[in-house]
Amino acid sequence: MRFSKMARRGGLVDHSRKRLVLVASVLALVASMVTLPVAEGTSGATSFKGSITIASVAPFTGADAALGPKYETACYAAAQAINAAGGVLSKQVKCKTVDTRGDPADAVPAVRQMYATTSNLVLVIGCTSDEAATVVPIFGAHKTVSFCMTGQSEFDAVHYPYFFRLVPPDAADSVAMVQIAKRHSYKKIALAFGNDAGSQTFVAPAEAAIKTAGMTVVSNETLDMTASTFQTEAQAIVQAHPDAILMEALGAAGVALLSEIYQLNGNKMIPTIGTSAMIDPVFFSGVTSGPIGVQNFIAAFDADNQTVNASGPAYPLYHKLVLEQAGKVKGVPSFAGLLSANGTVHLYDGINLAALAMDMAHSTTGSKYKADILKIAEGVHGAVNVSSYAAGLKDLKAGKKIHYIGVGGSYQFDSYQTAFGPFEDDQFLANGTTVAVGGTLGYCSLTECKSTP
Amino acid sequence: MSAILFYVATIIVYGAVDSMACLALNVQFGFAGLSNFGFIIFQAGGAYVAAVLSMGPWQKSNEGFQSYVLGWHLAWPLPWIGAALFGGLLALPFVFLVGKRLRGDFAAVGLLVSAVLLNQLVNNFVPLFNGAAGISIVPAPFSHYWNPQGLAYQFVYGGVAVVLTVLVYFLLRRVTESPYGRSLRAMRDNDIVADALGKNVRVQRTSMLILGGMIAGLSGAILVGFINLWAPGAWGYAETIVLFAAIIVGGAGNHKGAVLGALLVPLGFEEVTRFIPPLSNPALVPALEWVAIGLLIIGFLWFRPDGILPERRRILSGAGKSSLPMPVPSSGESDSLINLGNLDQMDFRQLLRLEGDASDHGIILSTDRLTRAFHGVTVVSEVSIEFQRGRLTGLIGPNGAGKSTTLAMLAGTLAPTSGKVLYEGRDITSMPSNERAKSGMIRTFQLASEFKKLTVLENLVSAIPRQSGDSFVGALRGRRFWGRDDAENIERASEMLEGFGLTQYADSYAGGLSGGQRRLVEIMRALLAQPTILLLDEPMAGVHPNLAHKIGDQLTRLVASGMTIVMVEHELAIMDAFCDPVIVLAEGRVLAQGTMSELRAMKEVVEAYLVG
Amino acid sequence: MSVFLSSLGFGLISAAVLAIATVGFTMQFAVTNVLNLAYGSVMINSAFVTYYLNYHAHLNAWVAMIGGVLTGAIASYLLNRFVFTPFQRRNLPPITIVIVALGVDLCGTFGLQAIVGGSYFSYRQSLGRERHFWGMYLSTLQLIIIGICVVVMGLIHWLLKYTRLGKAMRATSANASLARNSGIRTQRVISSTWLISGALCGLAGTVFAMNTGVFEATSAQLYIVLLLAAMFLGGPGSAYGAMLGALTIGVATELSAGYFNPEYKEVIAFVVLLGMLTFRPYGLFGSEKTI
Amino acid sequence: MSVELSTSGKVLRATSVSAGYDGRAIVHEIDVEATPGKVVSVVGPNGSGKSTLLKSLVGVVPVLAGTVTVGDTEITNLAPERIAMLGVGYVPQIDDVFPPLSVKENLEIGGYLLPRHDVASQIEAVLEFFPRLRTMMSRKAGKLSGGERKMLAMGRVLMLSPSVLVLDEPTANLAPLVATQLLEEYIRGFADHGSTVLLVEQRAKAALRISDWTCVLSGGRVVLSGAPRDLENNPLFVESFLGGGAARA
Repeated sequence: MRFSKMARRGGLVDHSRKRLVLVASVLALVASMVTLPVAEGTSGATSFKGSITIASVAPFTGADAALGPKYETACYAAAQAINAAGGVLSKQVKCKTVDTRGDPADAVPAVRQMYATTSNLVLVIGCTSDEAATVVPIFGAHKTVSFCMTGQSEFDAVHYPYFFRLVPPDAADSVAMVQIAKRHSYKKIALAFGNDAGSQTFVAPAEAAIKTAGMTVVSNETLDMTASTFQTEAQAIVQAHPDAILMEALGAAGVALLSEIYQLNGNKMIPTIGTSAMIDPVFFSGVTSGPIGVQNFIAAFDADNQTVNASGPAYPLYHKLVLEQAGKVKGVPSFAGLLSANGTVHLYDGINLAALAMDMAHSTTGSKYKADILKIAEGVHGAVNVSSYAAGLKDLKAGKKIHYIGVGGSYQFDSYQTAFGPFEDDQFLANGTTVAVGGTLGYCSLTECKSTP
Repeated sequence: MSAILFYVATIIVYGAVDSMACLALNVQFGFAGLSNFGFIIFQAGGAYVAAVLSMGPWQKSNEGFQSYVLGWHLAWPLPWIGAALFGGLLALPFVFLVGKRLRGDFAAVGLLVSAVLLNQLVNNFVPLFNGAAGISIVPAPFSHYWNPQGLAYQFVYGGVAVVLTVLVYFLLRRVTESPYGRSLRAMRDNDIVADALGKNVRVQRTSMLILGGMIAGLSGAILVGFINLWAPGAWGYAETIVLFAAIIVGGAGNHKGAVLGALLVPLGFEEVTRFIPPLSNPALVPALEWVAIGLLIIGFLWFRPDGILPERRRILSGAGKSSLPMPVPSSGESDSLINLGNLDQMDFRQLLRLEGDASDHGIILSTDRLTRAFHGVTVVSEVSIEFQRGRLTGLIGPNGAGKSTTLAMLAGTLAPTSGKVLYEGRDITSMPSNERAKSGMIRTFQLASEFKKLTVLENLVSAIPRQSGDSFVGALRGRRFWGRDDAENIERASEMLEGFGLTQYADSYAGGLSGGQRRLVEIMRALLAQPTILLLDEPMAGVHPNLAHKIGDQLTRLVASGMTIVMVEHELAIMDAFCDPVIVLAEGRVLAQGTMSELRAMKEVVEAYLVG
Repeated sequence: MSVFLSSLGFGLISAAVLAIATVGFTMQFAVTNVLNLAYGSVMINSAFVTYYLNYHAHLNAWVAMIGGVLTGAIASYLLNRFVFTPFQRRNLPPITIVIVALGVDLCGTFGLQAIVGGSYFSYRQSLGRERHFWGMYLSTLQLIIIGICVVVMGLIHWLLKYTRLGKAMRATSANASLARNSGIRTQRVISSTWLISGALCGLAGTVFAMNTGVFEATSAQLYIVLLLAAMFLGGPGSAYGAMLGALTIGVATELSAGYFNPEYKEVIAFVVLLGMLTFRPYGLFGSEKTI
Repeated sequence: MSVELSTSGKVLRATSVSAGYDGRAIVHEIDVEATPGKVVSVVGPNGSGKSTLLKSLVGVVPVLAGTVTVGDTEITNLAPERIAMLGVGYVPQIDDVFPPLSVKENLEIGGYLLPRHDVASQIEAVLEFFPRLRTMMSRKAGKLSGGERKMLAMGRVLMLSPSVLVLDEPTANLAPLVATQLLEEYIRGFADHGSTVLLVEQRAKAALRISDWTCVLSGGRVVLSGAPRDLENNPLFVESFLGGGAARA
């Protein structure tokens, strides 16, 4: 029996034909999948002369899957406003997502493929700490302007001409957290940061700032993001009796840690100060649907954030646009929760800046409009303040110079093209949105916070 | 257009890296039978070393924002060579898992766990590897002279990667298509028997672990030089499963299959799914991709376990690659009709390179109070026997007399509890079985022991000792070095096959033969190992009496040619004609010794057999 | 001392979850000789069913748990019936079955992720008041889990020692052929074993998720390593060995976390596993395969 | 001796049975009949196929041709557990007990098919037959001596009061005295109480002493059969074991 089977396999003609069919069918499958129509964006009512694409290159899956949708929302919101105003140079703005899975090695072919399949790519947003190191050089080589959401310190030190950053380096973020702790007169501080690429960079600057501020670190826990429970870490923190915990742990780990601390502390939250990345609807819904509950959580949780100019002129439109994206973007439990998320706020501003710069430069080519981003963001002499794409476009068409004041205020770039404004102390409300408390924290540098930049 | 070319260049580099990895894993898994579930560690380790060797000293470069060791700023290709060397070095600690006779799945679990363990250590141990953030701004090779983001550079890089992959392909082919590769496959099919034929299984496994590790390290170096970043997140243990899936799909034991698998699974799958627009939830497509890989593994193992391109049957006989229909094996019944061809005309002394004086009947092998106990039960008790050169000594006794145990201790496949084995007066008690085999003591096994996925001819050739191509170095020196020798060996094996009348099965897989034929293959194989002493464990078991007698006649001729044979046998009817002397064991002790007819007259022997 | 006691407390709860899981895993190995590396995926699917019944079908948590347990039992039964048994009939080497199990694990884990998404889920119910026992901190829920563990271990002991089925399971594990000659329908016994061990798997997944409070589709992917460590420590196939192994591994990991560094707490489990594989692959207690 | 053990035996009949693995016959066209109250033994040299023959009768090795019946029921190629249910008790040569289980548990497994409430009384009956086991009820079977272990193995089979006992070399690896006792006292005893006993025995002479009928197997075929007294004096008998003369198969 066994032998006759083998004998059949030995029949050369029959065999190779079978193999050929197998190879061919696999290849056909591959080919059919490649030619699947790629769905993109939405079509507006206005008639456009072609379209341009903005890509969100970010993790949509994996541990940091919550990040991608924040940026995608910003893109859809900005594109909606831009298209309503007639588009950029009469071209319709479309949004595209590129999932890097949070893996720097996976990100390279993903980005290469994005270039190969996107003929009119004008701007990239996203590029978090997970993948920035591998993709930013590629954006540079393609002369694609990118607004990246990475606080990685390597970008404080290496110059990439097409790289823009509207978020602070992690170090400044840390200093702002310490500033919040100082305001509350906390003395004993516990640190709890994930062991992932994005979170560990907070630790050293936070320790330095805590020392400068005359506080002490009573516990410093690094959280293995693949672990399922953090009881020992939680216990170490509780036993150190800190006045406050400084933390960043995205995904399930942060929720698990806070729940366990809560429980080990006799069902009481220890005041916790998160980074700006913790202002995230996924985190909020995760932690509040656990044992801590909404009220206990919001009473004891602060996060530093860059000032969102909620009373400013850009905010109402932004507010309306973000909420209107509900249903279009998947993976966001609450769009209201995104209103103050810096990934959404600043990328919305970044897209507006870039779009206005394209109008100003009459070009969608990165090398041509790149310089105008700085002019519009920082404002030149005699420029009029605008706070929406429509207004800016109108003024540009009228031949005026413009200065964009966005949801995040006015942006001043440093020599590495990083711009960040003053910080504030945000607290969650029961509905998952945040509100700033106690006025501005000032402009935080890598060492301290001051009232002026 | 250039964007597409950039994409193509990327695909080429990734394809080369994946192919290289699959080729290396396939040599371990498909050829040597090593289930290296920790394969990814080697790739990651090589990549790290390549990264840090090419980077400048710590502190000065990169403003010290990342920590690492060995910033030696070496020029290409030194970091890549370092990566390969490190990949090989990393294999050494794992030898303990694959060297022992640990259950295959247990060893695999050990390697899998090692991969998880190392990943966790690396993720958390910042000083050495910069933790989960990994190392970025790794210099691309030649970045000082050439813009690494230029299209030309990218294609040259891809070209270098492909060239190296091709080199690896030919290197591995050179290894596997040599006599050494035959030994590897023999070990894969049955390591205990390979060991008994004189193959040093531990060394072979270690070599393949190291070779695979080096190639894995190199492939990691190519990747890290291309993406200029090393992060532990890219080397999760699941990546190893993807590589296994690739090999199972492509075809284990086939280099082309490994490359095809690499192009279809890790590369093809990921690239194709990228084109699928995100559906309802963003995790859906990547999740389904994993599900598909799982289904591929299960589906192929069920429906097409040999993969798309199955392992090639190696035709060694002169028949060439003509589509000679494979002969249908005879059933057990027709074993009686097997004709031992023209064996009687064969000159064993010449064919088997027998040396020494055939009339010398001195003591060649002896035991001194040999004892073996299993779990406290003594099976062989203080057995002291002597075997004469140039004699066929029979070892008989009722069930449970300890015959096979004694034979196994003579061959070294089983260690005695106490006592000594002396070979030409030398104490060889602690000599491992493969070395005993090399010094001329060859045993056969009671149970079927053919290398199933080697052809009959390969089974025979694999046993021939001192083949110039049957070492790693010999294999590397190429066919020019070992070809003539191998052709001679094949010739000899074919002659033997002809003698036994089995030429028509030369290119059949040994696993498909009938019981009697397999017995013959085993005896032929043992003979080709050029034994000074041949230890036969029930060679006639399950063999038709007619055939048994034909075999017995040849054994007598062998002995007459100067070979020493020890034969455990229960079929006493045939002992008269062939064995002299016969030693009777009973209940673990020597009962009597003499010719069969003498023994039959002994009351105690009859009693032992017909105990009452 | 306080570190010791608090770590011991955490160790006990880890051990409780681990024991339930390992006993099920080892029973599968005992009767079918399969290292079912897909175990973690069945655990997490069961946990999700419990969660779903509790949160979306609004069933009482304990009723929902029964749903999780049933899921584990049925999924494991089907897995054995339609995957492992057919493959085993082909007389494949054990490594092939392990590779198949890894394939199944991918399907199970990521199949769940495809359905529920990549996000995580938290249990809303309060873990209850924190209680303090001689320096150990355990919540009401954790006490309940430890209680469940003790009861389950007692039931397993009762099953194996005092019931017909349990003895048949042990007999089948020790010598399946002789068991058949004694009139035992071993296929039924094997099926029952997969149902029971699957139920344990489902229970383990549920209490694992409840204890963590937060879980996602991939949460249990690496848990299998702890399971393997506990199993090999006690001797593969031995239920009592699994209990002891789970207790040792659970307490040892948490103690090493308390005294050394929590990031590396599982390292001790890995090292134990590698050590066992190298020196005593059949466990600390001899070589006889036994439930 | 307890009543429960001495059941009325049934006839076990193998007609022209060929059996073996992978479709290859190891034993050829064997005819054996064992009848109640008699001991029928199968003897022969090592490797003659004795064990394979027994295994094929109890469903462990496939029967390739021929039929096997117990009483009026054909049991050819039935599953081993079905054959056990039909009253055939089989004691293999090795692996004859469940080592990790206690003696008591081994006996309970032996009585797996009994109604629950009969198990205890049946164990009592078996213990009356093998009183030595009584003192070691909680000991693990793996820790017993060879003779004790064999008694347990047979006790386990007796739990079901089998109408046919199939014993594969019960005396292998036993001390001679124990072996003799086992054969003459117990195995002969089973038959004397009405059971059908089919015995494969290495100790040919001892087997002849207790048998009513004996077959000699060599090379997978029956080469001699008859009443023990006739066989003992037949020169072919010794030859079939030790070869020589005309006894070639």
